[in-house]
Amino acid sequence: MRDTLLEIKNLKVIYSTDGKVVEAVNHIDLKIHKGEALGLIGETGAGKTTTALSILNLIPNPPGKIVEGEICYCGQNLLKLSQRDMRAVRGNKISMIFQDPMTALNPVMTVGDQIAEVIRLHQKMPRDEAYIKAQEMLETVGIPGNRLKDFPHQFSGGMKQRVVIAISLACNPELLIADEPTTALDVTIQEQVLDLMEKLQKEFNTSLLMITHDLGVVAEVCETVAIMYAGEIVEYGTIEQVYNDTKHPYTRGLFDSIPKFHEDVKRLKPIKGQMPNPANLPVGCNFADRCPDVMPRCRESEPVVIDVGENHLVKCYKYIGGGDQA
Amino acid sequence: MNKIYKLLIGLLVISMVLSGCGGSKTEAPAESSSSSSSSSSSSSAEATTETTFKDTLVIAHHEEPATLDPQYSNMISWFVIEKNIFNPLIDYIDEKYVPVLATSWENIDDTHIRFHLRDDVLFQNGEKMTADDVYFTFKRALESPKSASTFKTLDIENTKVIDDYTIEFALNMPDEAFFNSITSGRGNIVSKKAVEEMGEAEFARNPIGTGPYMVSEWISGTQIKLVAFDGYFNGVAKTPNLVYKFIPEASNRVIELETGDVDVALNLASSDIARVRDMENADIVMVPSYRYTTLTMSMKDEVLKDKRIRQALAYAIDKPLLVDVIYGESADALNGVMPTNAIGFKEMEPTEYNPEKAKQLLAEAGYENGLILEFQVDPGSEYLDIAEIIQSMWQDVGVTANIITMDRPSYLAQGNEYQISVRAGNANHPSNILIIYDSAFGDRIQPNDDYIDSALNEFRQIYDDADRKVVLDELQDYLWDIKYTIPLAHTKTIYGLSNNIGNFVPDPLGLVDWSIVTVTE
Amino acid sequence: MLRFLFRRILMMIPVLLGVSFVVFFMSYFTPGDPAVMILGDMATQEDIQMMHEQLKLDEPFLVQYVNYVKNIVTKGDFGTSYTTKQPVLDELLVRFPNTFKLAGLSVILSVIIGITVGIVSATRQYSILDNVATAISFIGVSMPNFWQGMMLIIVFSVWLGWLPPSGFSTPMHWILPAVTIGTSSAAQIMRMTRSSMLEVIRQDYIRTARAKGQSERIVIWRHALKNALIPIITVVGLSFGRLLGGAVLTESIFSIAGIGKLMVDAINMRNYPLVQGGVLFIAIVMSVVNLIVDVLYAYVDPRIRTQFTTNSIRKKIRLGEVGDE
Amino acid sequence: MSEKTVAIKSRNSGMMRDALVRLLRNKAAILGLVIIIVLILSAIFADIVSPFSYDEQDLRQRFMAPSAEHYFGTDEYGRDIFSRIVYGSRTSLLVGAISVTISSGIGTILGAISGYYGNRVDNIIMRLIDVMLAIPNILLAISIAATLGPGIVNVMIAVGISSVPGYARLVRASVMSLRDQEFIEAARSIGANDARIILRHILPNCLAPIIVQATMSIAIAILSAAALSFLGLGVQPPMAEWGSMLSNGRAYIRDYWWVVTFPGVAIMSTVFAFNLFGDGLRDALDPRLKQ
Repeated sequence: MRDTLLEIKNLKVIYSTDGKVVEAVNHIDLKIHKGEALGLIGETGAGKTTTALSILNLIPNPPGKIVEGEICYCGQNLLKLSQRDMRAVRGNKISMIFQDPMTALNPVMTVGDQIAEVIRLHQKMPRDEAYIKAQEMLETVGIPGNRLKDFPHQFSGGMKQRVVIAISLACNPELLIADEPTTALDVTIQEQVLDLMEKLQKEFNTSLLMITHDLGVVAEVCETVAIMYAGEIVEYGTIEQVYNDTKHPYTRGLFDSIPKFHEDVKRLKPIKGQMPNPANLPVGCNFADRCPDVMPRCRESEPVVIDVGENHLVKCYKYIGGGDQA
Repeated sequence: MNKIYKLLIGLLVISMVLSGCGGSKTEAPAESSSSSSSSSSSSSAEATTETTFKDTLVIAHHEEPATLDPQYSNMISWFVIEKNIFNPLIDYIDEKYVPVLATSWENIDDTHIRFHLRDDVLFQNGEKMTADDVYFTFKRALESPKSASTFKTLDIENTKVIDDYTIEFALNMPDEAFFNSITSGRGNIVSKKAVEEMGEAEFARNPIGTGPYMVSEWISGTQIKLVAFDGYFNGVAKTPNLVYKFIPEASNRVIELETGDVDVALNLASSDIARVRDMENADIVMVPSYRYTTLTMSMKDEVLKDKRIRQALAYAIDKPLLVDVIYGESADALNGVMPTNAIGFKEMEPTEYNPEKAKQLLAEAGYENGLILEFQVDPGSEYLDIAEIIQSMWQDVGVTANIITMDRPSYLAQGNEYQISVRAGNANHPSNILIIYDSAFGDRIQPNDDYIDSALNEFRQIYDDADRKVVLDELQDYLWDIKYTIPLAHTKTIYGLSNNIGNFVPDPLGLVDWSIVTVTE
Repeated sequence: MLRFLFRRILMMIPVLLGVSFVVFFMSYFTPGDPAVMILGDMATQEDIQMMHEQLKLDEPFLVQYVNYVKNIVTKGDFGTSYTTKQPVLDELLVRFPNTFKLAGLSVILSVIIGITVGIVSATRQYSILDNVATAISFIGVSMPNFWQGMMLIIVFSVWLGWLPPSGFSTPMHWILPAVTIGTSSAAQIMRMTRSSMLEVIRQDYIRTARAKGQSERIVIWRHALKNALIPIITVVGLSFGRLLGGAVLTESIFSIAGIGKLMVDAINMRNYPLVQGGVLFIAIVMSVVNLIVDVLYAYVDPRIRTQFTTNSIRKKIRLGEVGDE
Repeated sequence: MSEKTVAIKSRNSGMMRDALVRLLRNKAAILGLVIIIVLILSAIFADIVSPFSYDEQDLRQRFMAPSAEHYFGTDEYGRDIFSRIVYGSRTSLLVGAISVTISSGIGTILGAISGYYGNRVDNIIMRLIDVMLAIPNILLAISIAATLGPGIVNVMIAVGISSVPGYARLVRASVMSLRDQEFIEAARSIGANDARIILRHILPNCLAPIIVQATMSIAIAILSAAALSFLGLGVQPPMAEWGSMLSNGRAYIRDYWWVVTFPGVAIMSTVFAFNLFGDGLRDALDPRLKQ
């Protein structure tokens, strides 16, 4: 087993607006090992981005707040770090690629400035050198180095995302968080960007937390996967475990709702119903209302997480003994 | 009429005493320095004191002159400064004409007046003043739109320079008012040579006169600095420098006086009187001015042609209350058609405040159900305040006066296209005051009253004081009765004086000769 | 950019012609007679007629206008003031330094205060600090200049005796008027900064900057502020331009010889040469200020910069086919 | 077809309802709205609200300090200041609202066109704006008064027109940095015409500076109206108007504080209310704030 790089323990994040409290992330535990690529899958609003922002301690406050839990990075709790120490982590040890490359870059600064900025922040080096390094990074992500002095609006969407990747990898971080890095891009570009990320991840031996709602992307890039639903992780395991030995009804629902080429399925089966209002979560299992296999006790109390074999974790009563089998 | 004289003397005494008080208030060891700084220049009987004088007298003035060329001036506030740069041939002091640049004068006949000039007067450019300069001055006065009508009876073609120090004015017609005209600022004598050398535009900024001070620096919009002219024929000025600072806000002139940044503040507002009186370092001196306010009615208007209506409007105004509210102690209710200190003023029986009588007169004239009038007001000065109060007073007798204000040029451009208005006059000679009733005057009242026209023409041709008084008294009675206007108030000129000012002689118009004034440290 | 500047400077000619014509037209057809204004209401018809001749007021509108423009173009002669008979240009040039100083000082003051407080307000939205700053800015903008000026004089000149109550000759004289004017501009700039910053700090690229580990101070002052600057520059440019046209009430209260009072007096006296000269002068100043503002836009925002270069290559640039320079 | 329009309509009204809900949830905005409503009501029902008439003089009760009889004291003619402020809200609100509507309306349109089309159109409109900026608003007011006759209408128009350039330049600046963004391209690509793009896509995105400018300039409008009144170009006395009450009271600042203070407070609370409401409105209309 590889060393643990980052461990999220019992994390709880709430957003409070107008007196209403939304539990965006609800007591999750998650581990990322060195060099590992972990996929975090879930619907919109499941709490994926919140989890990612928590790692960098960038939850907008107000309205958001981390109320419980620890995020241990190399043995130290990031949540306890001073602002100053936290800044030394951001962009340096852990960096992040945001969902929308159109808005993630500052429109009034050249891309060179924006890449060099992160380099100069974390690697004490003179201006000129930082720009040379920035140019290298630009070339690494496949953009001609002479465009260093161009502004974001002079780039296309895919190229902007490459710039964002260049920024995030510039300091050779140990962990890269990619928050739906390809959602905003068209399919051909998506592929290029993913390939690039995968290549760079291998090259730099970076751990990757890939956040997406796209099961295919995860299958392509990741080794392990965590399925998130309504602020909780409902299933965790290796790609093989989760994809081939799907346990949780929600995960199964996800697989059923995407087209498969090797199977001849007449109709896709979307998951019925909607995710519960995070401001008003039900007692018991959050998925109970939509679950095809729901049991009476699912509505009475919350199931605990159980290891169904070789660190394949599921949070479902189906796999907890003592109950009526479905 | 020697009321004013007494007042002047009284104020002079007061100002002396006050300046004394000011000295003692400081509780300086040199207690005795308080002993009348005004007389200290000459009498130094008390050997113990050594009064030090400031070399600069700073005056807060409300308005910058457009020019210092006397023939091209028409604002009192400009003459206030010109007074210290120029001199006229004669002056009007204590109800009589006194020599200044002229030594004596005589009427050769009804239309010829000969003036004998001083032979020791120097202009500030070092030239001697001669009759040529006097002739030149009056000739250019007739070419200036600002002075021509003042000297309209002067026949410059037939005016002769007899010798260097004698000039004989010819008039188109007998004109007693001519004497008054030459005492006005427009009759200040300018240096012919200077005007011709400099040109009018330059002369307007750097004038050359015979007066105690000359312009040394004029910073547009900020201040004019004068320095004493050491060749002044009447003795070099006591204070070497005179500075007029232009401070448009009355309350700020008061503040400058309070902080000691200026020694004198001119043209204070009535609302500031109490504040200045409360100051430890300054006080108020007030003298009646020649300014009076009056309500005018257009005789072209069908409604106002009815005398009963005009009378009703007069009965409906509580004049003493109005004057008290608007002016406080800085003006008196005016019962007469001229300012009380005008030459030949006749005091009239006050029109009582009688709303009932007003209503009755209105009913007689056919307006028992009320009357709507237009009250057109120049937004400057106190006119709007007066209009608002009168509007309210008339409302009580059923007269609705709709106030219409517009910017001043539009107001003036309207000429006599109005019903009711308020105006102020500023003169001390009946010819200049009562000209507003003259048909030839054109604007404003336009009574086209033959009696008035002939009386106005008649009395200015009479040189005999007693005879003239008869005509003038009769005219004043008539005007008071006919009520083409409703005279309201006679205002005072308010000086704010720091306690270190001595030998101050107030002038009704603010035309103070600062050369004789002293300023102690 | 140079071509752009050149074109804009060339464009000032039609602007000035337009301004002069509009003002000439307005003054010609506005009620009020300069002769009557100069002579007062006691003037006789003969006096007024004489004045009309001296001022050449009886000539037809177009003749007057053409002569006016001709004199400016051929002789650089803006005419002479009806009242003072001094050249209009001299009258303006005497007062302009004061106005420029006053405008410049108060704009500097208001920019420093407005932007700082605006940013603090935006970054701590709804905090006590924000609420206090907001309340003060409302007071600042709705407090009339004359009232504030009087209060400052009373406190700092009369009570404390620290500063002179009027005039504009020394730096000590500059403080109170600059503060008086600066307050309301500062309030406006503060509100604009706050609102603009609130928009910007929600943007993703600010989060990107934070994720890089950049300090909050630099995130705000470098990343956010530059993006928020466009409306702020506009407001600053406008208030600077407006102030260069003169601040009548403040000039009156502090007895400053400035353009504002000169112009109002000129309008009130129907002193047309001075009005026209003054308006032309203000037009030039405004055009220059607006030009500077536009150049600043381009400097601050590269997207606007490309718009000022020609249109055809703009598209190519956006498609990433050619470089910027 | 009709179904489609219905659907769009309901979606639009849904958006408006969302905005309204957000607005109503904003306590500050509600406070602002309440003040504005109180002001408007007092303007409408001035006759009932005020204990005295605005022009009722009592020359023997001048400069009375605030008391139970005269809540805000009396002025130099013994008129009840409270009543004059209540009546004055009629003119002042009208002056503020109408001149700001004129200036923001015309200015926004000019600025949007100028910024959107750029180049020659921009140049022409902006040079026109330069011309407008140079003309002193007193001169403008005088010429308007000369054509329309004196009165409050001129003031509103003059103040309105003279602040058009401000809005135009402000909107132009915002539009310039917006017009090349992808969502505009997107709108263009689905065949939206220019007017629609400007009105539906660009302007909503530059509402913030417009609203800030508008709410701040209400105070400025009221105060500049006072300056014009001072020259005889504004409201005809004895009609009450806050700005004029303020400037007429200047002579009494040091002696009778209430004469200037209360009109000043009236203007301030109006500005305050419009700002609170404006801020709330901006937040409510901002689609990005939805989550």
